[in-house]
Amino acid sequence: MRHSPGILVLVLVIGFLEFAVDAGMIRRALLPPPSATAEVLWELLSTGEFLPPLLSTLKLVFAGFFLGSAIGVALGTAMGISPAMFRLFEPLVELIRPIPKSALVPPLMLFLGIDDAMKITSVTLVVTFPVLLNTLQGVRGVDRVMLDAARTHGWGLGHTLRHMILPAALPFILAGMRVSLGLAMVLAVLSEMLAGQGGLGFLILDMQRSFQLRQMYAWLVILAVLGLLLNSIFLLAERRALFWQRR
Amino acid sequence: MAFLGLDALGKFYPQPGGAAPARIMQGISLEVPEGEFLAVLGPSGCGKSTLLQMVAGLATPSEGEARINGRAVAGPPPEAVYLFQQYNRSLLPWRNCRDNVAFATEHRLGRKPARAAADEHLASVGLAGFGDHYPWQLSGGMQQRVAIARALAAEPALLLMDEPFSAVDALTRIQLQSLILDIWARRRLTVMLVTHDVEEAIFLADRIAVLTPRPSTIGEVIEVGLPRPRDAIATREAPRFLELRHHLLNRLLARDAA
Amino acid sequence: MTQATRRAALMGLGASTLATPALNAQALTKMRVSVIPVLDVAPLHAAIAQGYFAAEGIEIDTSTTAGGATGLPGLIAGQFRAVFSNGVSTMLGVREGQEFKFISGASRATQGPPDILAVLVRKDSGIRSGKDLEGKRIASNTRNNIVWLRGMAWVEKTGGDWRKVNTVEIPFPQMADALIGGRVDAVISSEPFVAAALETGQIERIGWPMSETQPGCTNAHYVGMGPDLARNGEIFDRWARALHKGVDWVNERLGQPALLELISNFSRVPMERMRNVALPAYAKNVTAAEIDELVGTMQRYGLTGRYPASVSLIHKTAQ
Amino acid sequence: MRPSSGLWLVLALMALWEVSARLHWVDSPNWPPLSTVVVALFHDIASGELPPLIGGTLWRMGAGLAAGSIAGVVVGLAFCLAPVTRLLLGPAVELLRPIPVPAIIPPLVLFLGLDDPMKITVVALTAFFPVLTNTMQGVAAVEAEAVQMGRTFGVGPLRRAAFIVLPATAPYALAGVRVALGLSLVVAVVAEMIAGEAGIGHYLVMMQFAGRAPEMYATIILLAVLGYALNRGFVAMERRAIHWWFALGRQADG
Repeated sequence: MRHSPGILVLVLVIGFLEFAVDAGMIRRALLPPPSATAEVLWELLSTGEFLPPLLSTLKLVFAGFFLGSAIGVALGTAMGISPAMFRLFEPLVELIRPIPKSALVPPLMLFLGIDDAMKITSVTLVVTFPVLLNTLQGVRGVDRVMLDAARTHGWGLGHTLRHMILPAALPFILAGMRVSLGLAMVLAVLSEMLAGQGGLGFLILDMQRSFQLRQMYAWLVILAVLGLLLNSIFLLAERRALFWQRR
Repeated sequence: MAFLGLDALGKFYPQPGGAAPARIMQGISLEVPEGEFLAVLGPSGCGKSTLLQMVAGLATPSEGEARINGRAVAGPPPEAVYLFQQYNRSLLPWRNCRDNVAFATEHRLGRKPARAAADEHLASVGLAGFGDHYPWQLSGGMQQRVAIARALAAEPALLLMDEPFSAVDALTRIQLQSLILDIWARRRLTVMLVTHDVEEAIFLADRIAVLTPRPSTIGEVIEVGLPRPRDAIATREAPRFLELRHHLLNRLLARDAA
Repeated sequence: MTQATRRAALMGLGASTLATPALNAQALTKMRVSVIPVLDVAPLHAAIAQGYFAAEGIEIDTSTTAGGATGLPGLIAGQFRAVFSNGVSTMLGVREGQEFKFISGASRATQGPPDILAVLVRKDSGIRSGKDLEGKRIASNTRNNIVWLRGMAWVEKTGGDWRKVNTVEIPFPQMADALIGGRVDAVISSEPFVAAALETGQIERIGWPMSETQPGCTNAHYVGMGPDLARNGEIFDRWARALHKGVDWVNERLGQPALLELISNFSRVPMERMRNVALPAYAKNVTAAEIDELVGTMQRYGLTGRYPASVSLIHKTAQ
Repeated sequence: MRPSSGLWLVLALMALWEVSARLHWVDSPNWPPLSTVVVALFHDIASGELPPLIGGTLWRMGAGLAAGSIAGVVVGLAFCLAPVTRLLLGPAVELLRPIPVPAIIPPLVLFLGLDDPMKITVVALTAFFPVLTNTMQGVAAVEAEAVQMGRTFGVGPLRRAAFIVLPATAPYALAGVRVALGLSLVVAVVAEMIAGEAGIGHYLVMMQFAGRAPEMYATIILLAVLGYALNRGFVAMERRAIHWWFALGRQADG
């Protein structure tokens, strides 16, 4: 594989950490030996104990991601093709956009409670804006010549949208969605840390609070692999969707 | 001994899965004496640019070698400068015209002398007073003049040109061709030009090497034999010009059909 | 505010340095202490404000952490010399091999109501006891901490099975909203959030999880690191002397405006609310018995494991 | 700019907030009327309490953003120009990338404590990845002709990297920094909420613990305004720094 030297480096680093902890160069209180973490990890994986928290986090990420992407694309397209819609929503978008979404969690808790509704909403919020802005940019960037061509062919708005504007804006939309996927994970983990009773975010924080560092690192590894997987899947899907864009 | 020598140059790319390597060209041999204007003419896709890049040290030949002044080309040789087809990609958009021209020499001369010389070179291509303009503020033809000025700034003995005028309009192309001939005569440069434009090759060159389609090799070398200085209109109407044009087009189109 | 009082204390010390240059040749010992902006840390702020630390040659630098268990990792990492921490978090660390030692008491439950923890429900809910909470949702700020532990003890004391009560985590400030909005059926809250919740008029208090289950039980302490204590015992002697003077200062002013003002100043809780807030019992020492009781309770409610003998965890400054 | 329909929408929503709190449509100590929030905001700015906190937050954000961005550009250039570095370190970077920042804070606290080093590192880590991704995208988009041009004039590899690749990559890297800017502010505040006596995050925690809802919302408004202003300022800076890019009519976000 292309990455084999890098994986070797990774193995070397882990091996060094193992040695360093063993030799007392790093305090066990800060970092348990990687082998001990691996043991816990194996136990979590082999007993299937990892699955419910993973699914709980995944549910938040997916629900928020798809909801937020849908809202972002819809609103972004509307603002891109209709100046009236743009004028209506632009100030609101500009005002809400820079607010740290994590700071919105308390009011969200007030209106939506502490369960999935609140968590999915905060993930949705954070996903919406990058998708919206990129969609807007993509839709506005559609070549005038193409739009004129559509007009001369007598295409209606729906047809033009489906077969011209959205495909042309797709690279931008997908780029926005890729950014949002990472943010969705952040917010899902954060909202799990702030309230409720499950998910990877909660477990990582809970293990840290109770000084069960091997468990904490094991869950962290699970989270990292989940992120890596989601990102790779998305990249793969993006490449297929944009087959015509390959150089 | 010839100033520029090509010795059985060949290029092929290995194919995946143990298939026979894809041959782009093979057995290209040529001798170019100092001060000659040589045109390499060929249909598109025959590897003209690759050939030029091997001479410029930007690509490595798979077999054979190119020699300049008797030394085999390993990296970009100091005697040669390469003029790109896409001037808008080789000019640096964050530098104004003066600094773009200065880029050719500032690493050797230092920033100040390089900039001072740059203004002169801009003037010599008819762009006096445009030093503070950015390339993207100029027309295509003017941008290519900036690229030419930059090439001249390096004071090359050998100018390698890769379809340098294919991206500008027809009238501008004629003007730039005259400019190049003028510079060539004044500076006693050796020039190697690759082009698919038959008239351009005849109008500019002393000799024309015609490439065959893939795997390319040299099909024939023709002495142009038109008197110099050449005139943008009269030369194009000379019987010898038309005769060559007929011959070359016949050859290229017939091969295209085959 | 703390900044200002600290500076004032320093200036006072500066003046005394000028007066007796030979005596105070060495610089102040700087100590960073992790605190939470809650009522329990009043003695520390009192000792800073009254200049007790400065008089012992110590400059205290407080660092506020949002949760009780965040300070302890900072202690391990060498960021703090002393950390205000709830007993459960400390003992969980001890269980995992951390070299935490109690260097001073901080707060205990009072002998009877009112105390600083409360079980709150909606007025119209009809819930009166732990029995009523079975199958319902109760909120704690964190699971597996002292608030949760005492809450579970209360559930059991009032006839409920703690295993049948679902605990969810909600930050203290959001508890009243969650209760009124019907997201949870009960919350285990702490002062001053209890007073704030009661101000809404829609919430009532049905229990005192600490003083009703174990009057005078242990709550929070100051914790240091074993190796640091072994090397720098003398500094901690001075530190504890000053802190304990602060405890005396606070205990002498229980129920007086001066204390409420002090707390309002460092915690930013509005003065009007402070008048309705219940205070803990401020402690100087830590007893093996109270830690044994805590460990026993922890074992009972699922925080099982091997804990070292309580006596070995109590530094001499807390005895 | 002239008032648009959108401004009216914003004003209407603000009015709805005010009325819903005043008339107790939303009845909660955590839903104060907008006017009291604005009063609290101006009070704490005028009293001199907020300005130094804002300064501290901006400093931490700036330091982390600068460190993370520089690292992102350097690593991005190294990965592209010296592929062996990517071969060696690529997998480690890829494994770190998807870990959400909040999850990385607990172990970081163990190693770096709770002070500025930890906070700035968290911000830097956040800023690193968008800048890295964009830088690599930018290097990939550098015209091959421009680099070859440098070679034909005998310009050495380091000089080519500094004078051709780096400027050509700048628009992409800066677009990455712009994304990182917004994230940095959020993360700086989140990190301040964990521990310490400094910054807007600390103020937010204090006000949460004190049950002072107007001050809490004032912080949110403050952050919105700060984020907006920072973004505006950055865009203005960007327009000057890479004016040629905008003159070419390109956009780097795609």
